Amino acid sequence: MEQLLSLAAENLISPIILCFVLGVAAALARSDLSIPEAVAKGLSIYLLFAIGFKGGVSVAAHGIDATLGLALLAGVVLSAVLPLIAFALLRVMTQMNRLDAAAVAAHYGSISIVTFVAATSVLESRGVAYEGFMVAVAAAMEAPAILSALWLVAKGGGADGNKGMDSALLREIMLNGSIVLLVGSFVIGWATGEDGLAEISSFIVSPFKGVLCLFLLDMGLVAGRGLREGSKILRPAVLAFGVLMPLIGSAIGLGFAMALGLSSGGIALMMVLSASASYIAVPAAMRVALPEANPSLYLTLSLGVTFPFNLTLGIPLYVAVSQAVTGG
Amino acid sequence: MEQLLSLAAENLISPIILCFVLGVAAALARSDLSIPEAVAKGLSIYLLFAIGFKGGVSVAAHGIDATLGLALLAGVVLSAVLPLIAFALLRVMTQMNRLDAAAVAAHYGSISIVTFVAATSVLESRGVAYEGFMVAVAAAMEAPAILSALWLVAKGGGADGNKGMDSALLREIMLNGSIVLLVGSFVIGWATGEDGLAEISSFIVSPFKGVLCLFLLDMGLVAGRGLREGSKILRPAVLAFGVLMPLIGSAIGLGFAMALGLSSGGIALMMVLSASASYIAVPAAMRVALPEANPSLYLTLSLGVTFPFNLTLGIPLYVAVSQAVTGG
Amino acid sequence: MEQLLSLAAENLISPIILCFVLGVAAALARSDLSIPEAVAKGLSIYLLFAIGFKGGVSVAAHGIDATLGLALLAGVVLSAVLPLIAFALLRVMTQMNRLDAAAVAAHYGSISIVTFVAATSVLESRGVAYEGFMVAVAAAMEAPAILSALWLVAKGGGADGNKGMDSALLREIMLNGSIVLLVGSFVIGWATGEDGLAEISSFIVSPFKGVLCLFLLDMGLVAGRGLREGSKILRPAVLAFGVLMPLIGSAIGLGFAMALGLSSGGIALMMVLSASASYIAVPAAMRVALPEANPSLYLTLSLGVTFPFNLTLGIPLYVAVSQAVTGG
Amino acid sequence: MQTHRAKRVEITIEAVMQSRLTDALTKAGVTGYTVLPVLGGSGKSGAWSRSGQVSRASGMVQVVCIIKPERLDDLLGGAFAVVERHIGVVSVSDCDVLRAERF
Amino acid sequence: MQTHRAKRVEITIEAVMQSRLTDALTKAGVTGYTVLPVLGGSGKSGAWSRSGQVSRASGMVQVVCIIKPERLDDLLGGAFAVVERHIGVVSVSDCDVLRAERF
Amino acid sequence: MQTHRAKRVEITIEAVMQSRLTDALTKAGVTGYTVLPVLGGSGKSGAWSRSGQVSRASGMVQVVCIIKPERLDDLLGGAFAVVERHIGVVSVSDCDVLRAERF
Ligand SMILES: Nc1ncnc2c1ncn2[C@@H]1O[C@H](COP(=O)(O)O)[C@@H](O)[C@H]1O
Ligand SMILES: Nc1ncnc2c1ncn2[C@@H]1O[C@H](COP(=O)(O)O)[C@@H](O)[C@H]1O
Ligand SMILES: Nc1ncnc2c1ncn2[C@@H]1O[C@H](COP(=O)(O)O)[C@@H](O)[C@H]1O
Ligand code: NA
Ligand code: NA
Ligand code: NA
Repeated sequence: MEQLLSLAAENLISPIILCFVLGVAAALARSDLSIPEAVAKGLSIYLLFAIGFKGGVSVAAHGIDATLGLALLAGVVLSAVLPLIAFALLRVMTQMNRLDAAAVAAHYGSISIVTFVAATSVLESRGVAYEGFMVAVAAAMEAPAILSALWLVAKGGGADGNKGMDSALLREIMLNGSIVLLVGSFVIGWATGEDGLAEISSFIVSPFKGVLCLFLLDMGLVAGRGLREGSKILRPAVLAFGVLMPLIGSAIGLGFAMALGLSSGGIALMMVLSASASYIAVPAAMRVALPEANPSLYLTLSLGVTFPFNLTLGIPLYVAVSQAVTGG
Repeated sequence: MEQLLSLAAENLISPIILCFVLGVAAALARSDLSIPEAVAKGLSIYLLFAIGFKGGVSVAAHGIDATLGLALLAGVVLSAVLPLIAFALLRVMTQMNRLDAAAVAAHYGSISIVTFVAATSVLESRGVAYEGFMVAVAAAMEAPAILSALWLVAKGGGADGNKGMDSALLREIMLNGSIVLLVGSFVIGWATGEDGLAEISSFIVSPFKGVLCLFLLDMGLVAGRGLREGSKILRPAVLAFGVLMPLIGSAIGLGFAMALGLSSGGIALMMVLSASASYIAVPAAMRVALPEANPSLYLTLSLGVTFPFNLTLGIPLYVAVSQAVTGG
Repeated sequence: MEQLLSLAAENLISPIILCFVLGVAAALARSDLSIPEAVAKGLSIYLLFAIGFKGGVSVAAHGIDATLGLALLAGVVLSAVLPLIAFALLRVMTQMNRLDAAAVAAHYGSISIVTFVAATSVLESRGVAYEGFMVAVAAAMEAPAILSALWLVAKGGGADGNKGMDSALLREIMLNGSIVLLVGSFVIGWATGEDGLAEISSFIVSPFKGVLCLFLLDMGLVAGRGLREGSKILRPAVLAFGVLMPLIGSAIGLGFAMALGLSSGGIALMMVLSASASYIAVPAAMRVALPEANPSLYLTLSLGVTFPFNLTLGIPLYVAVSQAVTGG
Repeated sequence: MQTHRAKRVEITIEAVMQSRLTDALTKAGVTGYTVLPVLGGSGKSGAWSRSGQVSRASGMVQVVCIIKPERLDDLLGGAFAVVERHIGVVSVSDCDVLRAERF
Repeated sequence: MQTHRAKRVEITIEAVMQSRLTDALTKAGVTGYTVLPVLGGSGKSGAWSRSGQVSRASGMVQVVCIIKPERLDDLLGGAFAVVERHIGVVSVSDCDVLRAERF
Repeated sequence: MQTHRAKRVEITIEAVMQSRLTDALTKAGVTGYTVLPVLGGSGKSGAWSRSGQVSRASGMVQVVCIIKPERLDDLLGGAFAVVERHIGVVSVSDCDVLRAERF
């Protein structure tokens, strides 16, 4: 426990977290500090490219075994199942209607790649190794949750004419930019291996953490603006869900990861993926498929509550647990 | 004198200055070379973040003493007083009306952070140390000048209905993006110290000068475009003000800095801050508070005359003087 | 031959090429992956600045001799003459009308700076030296081709009222942003030399290849989108031209380069410049001067056919030939 | 100059729906449209701004379409089917165009 | 399709005044507006362009607001109080909208 | 509020022609215009989008110009000379403006 607290404290005064806090504070204080949309997208492209590439190189270095396939499968199952749990929880804990509950649930089955990136950087600074293929697991977990959520809505029936999934949407989800970039750069890293990394490591490795700082500053600004607009929506029960669900998700992720026999770092990352909530791909899919669901509900919960929780308390907790269970 | 000239010459053929010259030349020749607005903003966010962070780390390393508080106070006083001098000078030297003179004066009380950054990079390449908290002084000097200028206008009375300062404007000025980012990253650097710097130094330290080059290219382009449009406004007396005022400002800054007992580098930076004129925060505030004042007047003077003067001749002069007075 | 194949294979699995392939694939699959316009422009500004600067520094280091002047002249002649050959070839091989043929021809006389950059990075990773002034030759080859093409159109006469060249257009072409930035940073690199490079090398040297990767990802996306829209235009004869012309161009470039007595690396780059087709400056000039020419024809050919050909097969071929002829 | 009566239809719609809308317009016989970026806005569903956003979820575009008056009903029918369940605004005004053969 | 008469108000105003304008519109009872970015322009106070600019001082936005005709005077009153001392252009045109209940 | 009749001219034109168009407008006596960015579009010459583009070749802008009705013909004449051989759309609509002395 003491170790956990010191880890949390150490985590809290890292530049990464403080940049997020700065962004939230600036937005809440209504400062006009803002990062242009194009720059924010550029930073996110950089992060996806770098994390995918490094994951691929690591797989090239350590070889591939049966665990990779099983871990991908586990990711797909987690992503598909977690929304069902989230949905049930929302319906029990809050008075949310089916549609909003399904939309929120989709976010919690899917993943937040920045949370994943922040977790890898904590692991690296603590010298904990992890499976390079976890970035592929992250990609595999992006989409299935959306299908689960749409199934929940369809099952609920409804003369309200939700058309839900069509083939155009399915293609959009599967080929969404962040999945393609993550998987693509993973494959490139895998194909070019350590030689490829050596060529571009002073671009994708050395400045990585600094770029992450600026990106978190931006996310803080966006989250803060969302909280300012959407805080009225966050009734206590909804807020509680935003903290409880990542804990439940991470516990389930822990079970899967231990069953797979992942390393201590891999377990921590599987917990992080299960605990994190999407804020890029899923919101866009929800606007198309479930336009009547309230976007400020799921955006505020995911980006304004669960993301900061994971970033500050969740990650050190998941790392501590993963080390405890592996006797690390 | 000889040393000063050689310092100036050396300064002039640095990539930083030549990039600015390239930008001005391209704009005057009506080349379509341009840097997208989002990229220019991205570069400025990077520079503010890096310079703030490094300042904070330096304070964390060297500890904090009474000088910090006094230097901040000196900065506020300088920022508030310099506009009064600038205003008087403008009214005497040029036929500028009260409104325009007050608007111009506000710019000269406030500071140009890029001039500051360029000066720190000259100091660093000459191995001259300076107080890390000078970046906080820079932040403290951004806003007071605006209040002085609005007071000058209000005092001048006028049935022309200048509403001047209101609470929304005051919040905008104090929480303007560049102040928040500078102070925020300063605090983050202070809190995380050398450890924090080690994590992100290959992002904020190594590429710093190169980024500064591109930013100065952009400033050259904007300044050149401004000169093309606004050069008719620059009557000789106005032009003379743009060169004389930084000399006066730096002399007053020198006095304050010596009274505070700053190091040679700190003296140079206080002179630079006093000599430099704002071109980001103050112009925006003037458009809100004094919309009838002529923007091409203050933008052309600040960015087209005083900034290049400081960049090329001013900085080496201030550094030489600061070394002479400290016997360095 | 074997060596050539292995060079090509090695070339093909580099991160640079694979990023281009990823972009093309993503666009063909209609993924929504995209790089914001401002970011793409920012990347291209970085690449032009870095390659120009490094070229200038290399000239400063190795001194300047008569070859520089002759090489520039050779570049201008090549750029002016290649369109005539391309035009004749297009009229013979395809049924393209005069206007379209002239517009396409202009692209093949001019150059693609990214192809040049990719070639220098292949040379560097193989440890082959080249003349730093080749970047100035690249700049010199951008514009003359446009004049040749407009002359071809004017000569063809035509009551269709092509106004062709006017003085505004001439200024736009000569002072186009990429020429100004390339030449400007070349001069800055020359003036500041190794000292200047030392100051900013961790910005323009170390991360260079990684930035090139992202830029090629973007070019792949744009090329893929163009192929999707424009593939119907690519009749077999047109497609064949897109592969044949770079081979012819490179052979002529080889002749000029050997006559000049360039080094093995310099020969390879002269071949690359002659083989490559413009996709930034010339298309814009054609929209102004020959608006009736079909843009998807020349854009698809240049970016969708010739660029990938040079990137994957052309560059290793030209490098192999240049080494063979110099006995390297 | 000779001008011709036409209709200018301006549709402000969520960015995620852009391709669905333009596909529907094309099916409704529209021969051209122009897409403008939107910085931010406000409506029943609250205020929003694109600054710093990475996701396309909160963001809109404005599709402007100039058509012959007789095609208006087809266009509005096609557009309405897409915007019906979504937030957004459709407005129509009269205009005159040069080069009417283009529409 | 059933459409309804409305007014389209287009206000081109300095970026620094955007929030003051939209606050005034909201106070004047406007239920929605859309903000478009502006690249550059020219007028009595000269030509300007956003390219390469960092400061918000020289830059404008276009606020488009569609309202019921009867609300026009309130809107113009509110807008005028903000733009009065500033550069910028206010124009009003007639339009027809789908889904009138939204305005 | 007191408003005055005016014409709103909207010209969608290739980005490479922007300065030629605005020069022509200025020569035709226009005292002001506003340039809006365009994200993409579609027409006879196919669909295009600015995303990821570096070259100015494929990209358009929208120039909006509000003028006194009596100046319309001069403006259209000047604009037409520029757009004639180029792709693009010119539309004119009626509007009312505040502060007519500005136009
Ligand atoms: N009256 C209006 N005038 C102009 N734009 C509007 C109006 N109402 C809504 N919008 C735009 O449409 C978006 C969605 O509106 P709403 O469906 O009311 O939430 C807003 O964010 C605005 O960008
Ligand atoms: N007649 C006009 N038509 C369209 N936009 C205009 C017009 N006049 C001014 N503007 C816009 O308003 C800004 C300020 O105009 P002004 O107040 O005349 O300097 C210009 O830079 C243009 O963006
Ligand atoms: N009917 C239209 N309505 C609105 N914009 C159009 C229309 N037709 C063409 N455009 C715009 O003008 C560009 C060129 O059109 P075109 O000359 O038909 O290829 C298109 O890409 C659109 O941006
Ligand atoms: Na999850
Ligand atoms: Na000052
Ligand atoms: Na060529």
